[in-house]
Amino acid sequence: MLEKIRAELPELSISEVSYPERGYHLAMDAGREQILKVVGFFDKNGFYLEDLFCVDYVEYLELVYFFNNHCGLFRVKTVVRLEPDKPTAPTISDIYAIAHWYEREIHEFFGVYFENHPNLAYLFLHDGLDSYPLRKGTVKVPEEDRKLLGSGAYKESEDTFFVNLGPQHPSTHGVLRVVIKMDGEYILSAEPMLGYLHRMHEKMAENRNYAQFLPNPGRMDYLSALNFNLAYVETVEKISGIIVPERAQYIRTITCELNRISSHLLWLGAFLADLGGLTPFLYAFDDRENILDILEGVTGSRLTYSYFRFGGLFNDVDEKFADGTRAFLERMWKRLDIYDQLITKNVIFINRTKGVGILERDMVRKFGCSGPVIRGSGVPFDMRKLEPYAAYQHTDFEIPVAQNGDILDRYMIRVKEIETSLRIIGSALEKLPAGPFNAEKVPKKLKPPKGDVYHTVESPRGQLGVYLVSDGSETPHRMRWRVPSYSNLMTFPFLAQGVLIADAVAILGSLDLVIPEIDR
Amino acid sequence: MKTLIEFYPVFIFLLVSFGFTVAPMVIAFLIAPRTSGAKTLNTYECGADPFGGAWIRYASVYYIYALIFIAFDVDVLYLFPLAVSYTRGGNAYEFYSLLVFIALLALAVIYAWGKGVFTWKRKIL
Amino acid sequence: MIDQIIDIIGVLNIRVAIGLANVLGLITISAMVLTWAERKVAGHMQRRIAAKEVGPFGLIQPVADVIKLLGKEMLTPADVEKPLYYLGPILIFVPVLVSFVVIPFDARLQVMDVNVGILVILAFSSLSVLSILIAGWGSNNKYSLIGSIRSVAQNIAYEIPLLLSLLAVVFMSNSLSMKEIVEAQNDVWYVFKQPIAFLIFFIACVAETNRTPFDLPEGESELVAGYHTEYSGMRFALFFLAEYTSMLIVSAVATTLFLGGYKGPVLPGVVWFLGKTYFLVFLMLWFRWTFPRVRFDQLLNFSWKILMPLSFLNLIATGALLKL
Amino acid sequence: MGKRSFYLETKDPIIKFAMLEKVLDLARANSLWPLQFGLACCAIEMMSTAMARFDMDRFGAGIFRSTPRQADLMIVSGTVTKKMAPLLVTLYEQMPSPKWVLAMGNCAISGGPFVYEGQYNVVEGVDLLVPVDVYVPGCPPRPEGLLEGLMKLEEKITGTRRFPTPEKRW
Repeated sequence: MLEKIRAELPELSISEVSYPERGYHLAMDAGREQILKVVGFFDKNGFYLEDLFCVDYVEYLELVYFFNNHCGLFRVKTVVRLEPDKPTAPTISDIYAIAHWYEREIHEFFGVYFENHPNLAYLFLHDGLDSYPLRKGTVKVPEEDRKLLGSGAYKESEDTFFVNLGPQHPSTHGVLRVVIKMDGEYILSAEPMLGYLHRMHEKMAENRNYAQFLPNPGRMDYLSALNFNLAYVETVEKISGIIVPERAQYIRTITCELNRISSHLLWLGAFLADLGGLTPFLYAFDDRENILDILEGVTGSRLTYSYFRFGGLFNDVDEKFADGTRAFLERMWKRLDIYDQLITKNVIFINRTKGVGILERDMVRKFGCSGPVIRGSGVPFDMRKLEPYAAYQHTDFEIPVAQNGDILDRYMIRVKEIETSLRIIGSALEKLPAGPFNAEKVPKKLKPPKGDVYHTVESPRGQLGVYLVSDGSETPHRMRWRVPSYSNLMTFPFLAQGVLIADAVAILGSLDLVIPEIDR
Repeated sequence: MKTLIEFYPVFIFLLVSFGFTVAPMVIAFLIAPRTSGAKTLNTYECGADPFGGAWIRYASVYYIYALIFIAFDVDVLYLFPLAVSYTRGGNAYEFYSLLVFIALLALAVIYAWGKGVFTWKRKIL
Repeated sequence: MIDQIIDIIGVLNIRVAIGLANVLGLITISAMVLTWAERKVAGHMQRRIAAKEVGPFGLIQPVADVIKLLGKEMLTPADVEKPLYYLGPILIFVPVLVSFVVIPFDARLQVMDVNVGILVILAFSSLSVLSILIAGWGSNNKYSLIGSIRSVAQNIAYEIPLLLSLLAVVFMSNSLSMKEIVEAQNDVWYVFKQPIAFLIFFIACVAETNRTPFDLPEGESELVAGYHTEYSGMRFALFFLAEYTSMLIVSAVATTLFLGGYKGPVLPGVVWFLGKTYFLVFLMLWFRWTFPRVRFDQLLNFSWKILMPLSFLNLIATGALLKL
Repeated sequence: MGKRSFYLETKDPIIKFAMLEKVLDLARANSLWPLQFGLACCAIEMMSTAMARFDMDRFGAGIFRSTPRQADLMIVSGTVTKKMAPLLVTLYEQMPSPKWVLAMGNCAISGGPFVYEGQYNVVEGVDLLVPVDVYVPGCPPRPEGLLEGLMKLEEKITGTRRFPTPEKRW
């Protein structure tokens, strides 16, 4: 692969990078002119745009493009330098559709202008702001750009009308607002409006030291707080080279899988409530309460955990946890066929979900989706297999994949993933080694060496990536969270086009969105 | 021949039901506190301000359904007298007239079915 | 002494007065019982105890709800069509109450034995859809508009199977009066002679009263609260009340036509009648907590493509069998 | 956001006498219909309070109405951002008159973990926007905490408490 890139793009300075320390294979410096050629090359070779964001190094701004491949793991970092006063860059939203939103986000947080971008309006922030928040110094927003902020005027046309599937709506779990243009019962176009729960996690990361930021990942995605915790902790361990003992690895795997099951169960209930059936919600929460009891015994909290520490865990796991988990495993296997009878064999459920909201394979690459959404369309892309972390390489499990990518397949995959997680927990529980649960000498005031690192973890919604730039001080210079729901949501306007409103609500439910994760 | 007067219980029930609905509303009007905020009387649309009113030309896909319904409902009324005076055994022409009538009625549904009225395809622009 | 009073007031007037008191009492009590039953049935089906703290078994919970709704402010949004908005909740309750005139609770417990009883009920049952349309259009809210247009389409789709399955019974009983239909079911109930017609009739009834799995007009997960989105306080309570009373009426008609009304071996007629009616109402409550909601075109196609041909065949089969 | 941006005056009903108000308040306390309005992590705890194990419906508060027109109680469960603030105020105003607000979680009480100098997007406390009746601290508060908040609200409405408060041991 490297020779092909060298052959194709000779004039770029390409440097080989050791994957175990830095998390990516190749680093490339492209100028503002060549970036379109580079992106075109990667698009031709089947790469997807994993992440696109900006880092502010005060003297210059750095646009970072991450490319990766769904089939084989080969992560390439491409960097474009921009001067800080009036940064402009060419847009790539016509090549990769997800870039449309990434570029709008960079524009409102850093003030980078993208030429011929279709709609460079604000996505997250409200209009009352007069400076670019994530820039190091305070950089005023120039006056004539304030008019750019208006997020699209919606004018009534002849017989179509606009409806707010608004922040307070039973089917948008949380505060997602979708403005739908409807013609009778059909939806012509849907445009999500985000930012109603933007809680400034990335800005907070820049003025807190590493230990103080520990509770934040848990609040980013509260349904699978442990996976987000794991992503943050493992990134810091990777950059500062801390070795985690074997026992802590296994306990991390078990607790993360338990958290994954509880997240899938909550999704199951909420998805069925979108389709009108209210009883599965109560049954799913019944099992979820069991998991919360087990995890509460160990971590101390029910929902927003911060149980992992750099180099290990907060406290060890006692025998009660192991027995509780084993009891839960048996009970859950029996409960799964209750769900089977109540939901999977329900004729109305099948008619509502079969052949609805089909996501083709190539559309998945354009949006860079991940998780059950992409595995529903036939691509076996799972971080636990591609980049094994914690103790996943010691446990054998296979990834459930379905072929035709409609809502029923995404539902079946999530149910099968619950079974896979049960198997992982079972095998990890037997192989749980004794020994210390914390690395020895981890300094209180962690000062990782200068440099950057990229680390990914498989959250229940998909591929979760953390890009950390450390300048040797106590506080991170820049921390970027690549969240799966952000790209999964981007497929909604295309899936919901020309579909009945009842199907659009079902599609929205099948994407399993968690809004604070999107708004960060 | 029963004149309309004979059905006066029905009218009494109408009046009483009218009273039965208006009375609680009057009570509620009297004993409920009142507030008025800036946006209290705006139409509700998930918290956001609605884009334009809701009195628009609503492209009703069900117009064709209404046409078939009218064709049906009027004809079914013919079956009522036939049903009441349907004699057991004896002359079979009543059954044949019923058969022919229903066959003609079914034609409307079959025609609509063939024309694809009942399949709602996805509208890709 | 009694007979002077009778011929002063006239037998029919007394019958109407008693009938009126009986019906109003039944409606208020049944509304309370049904709200309580819905929450309790929902609770126990979902493995939880519902409404336990207020009164012995949560029995006073519906009373608390009604009094709270009485004490609630009735907001009238600004850009709403005032006459239509006010008429909506009133008009929805009128037809439901009036159809109690012809329902035979017992051999002699019937307000008025109209000889075209079924037509009266059908006429008034299609009136309640009109009020939903008025309420939806009047409240000038996009969600209510979609909800009310859906309820009209749903109602006309399920009117025809209702009529045709009704006709199958009239073919057997050769009379439209409710009392005679019940008398005709003396030896064997029509549900055994006409199983398919009963099935179609019951499905169409569930659709007429907008209950799950056909509760699209107020599908709360899509249209927030469907046609009664803009209604608050007592007006919303009337929609709530009308839905439960129409559930009662619809199952009362089903019992009269198919389950032999007040016919029953030992117990008095009224107990049999109310027992069967409330069993059918329990079935509707059961549906609500097991089925998800049907999509709208599936709902229409289910009626036009499946229920209607089925009721045609059933009618022809009845006609043929009666001739042999 | 400064002082509360509006003053919502509540006019008294036409007929008002002590006995009627007592009965109405008792009925209102026993059937508080919350608005289906979950913002963030506290919404998940609110959901598990409404579910089988903790079951808010025992106190008549189980019916979650999705439109503000039919809700009595607005449970603000999560962080209120500056973009969400005007919409929250609209929802509060659209609720009919005897209405209460329960601020659930530290974010709703005072902005919670997201308050630091130079923060640009979180409203520090929902009582800057709407008059709050009961505060339930916690991040997120346990379902028992929310139920206790409900009891406190019922005590505020009727003056009498449903269950005796657990005696204080220290």
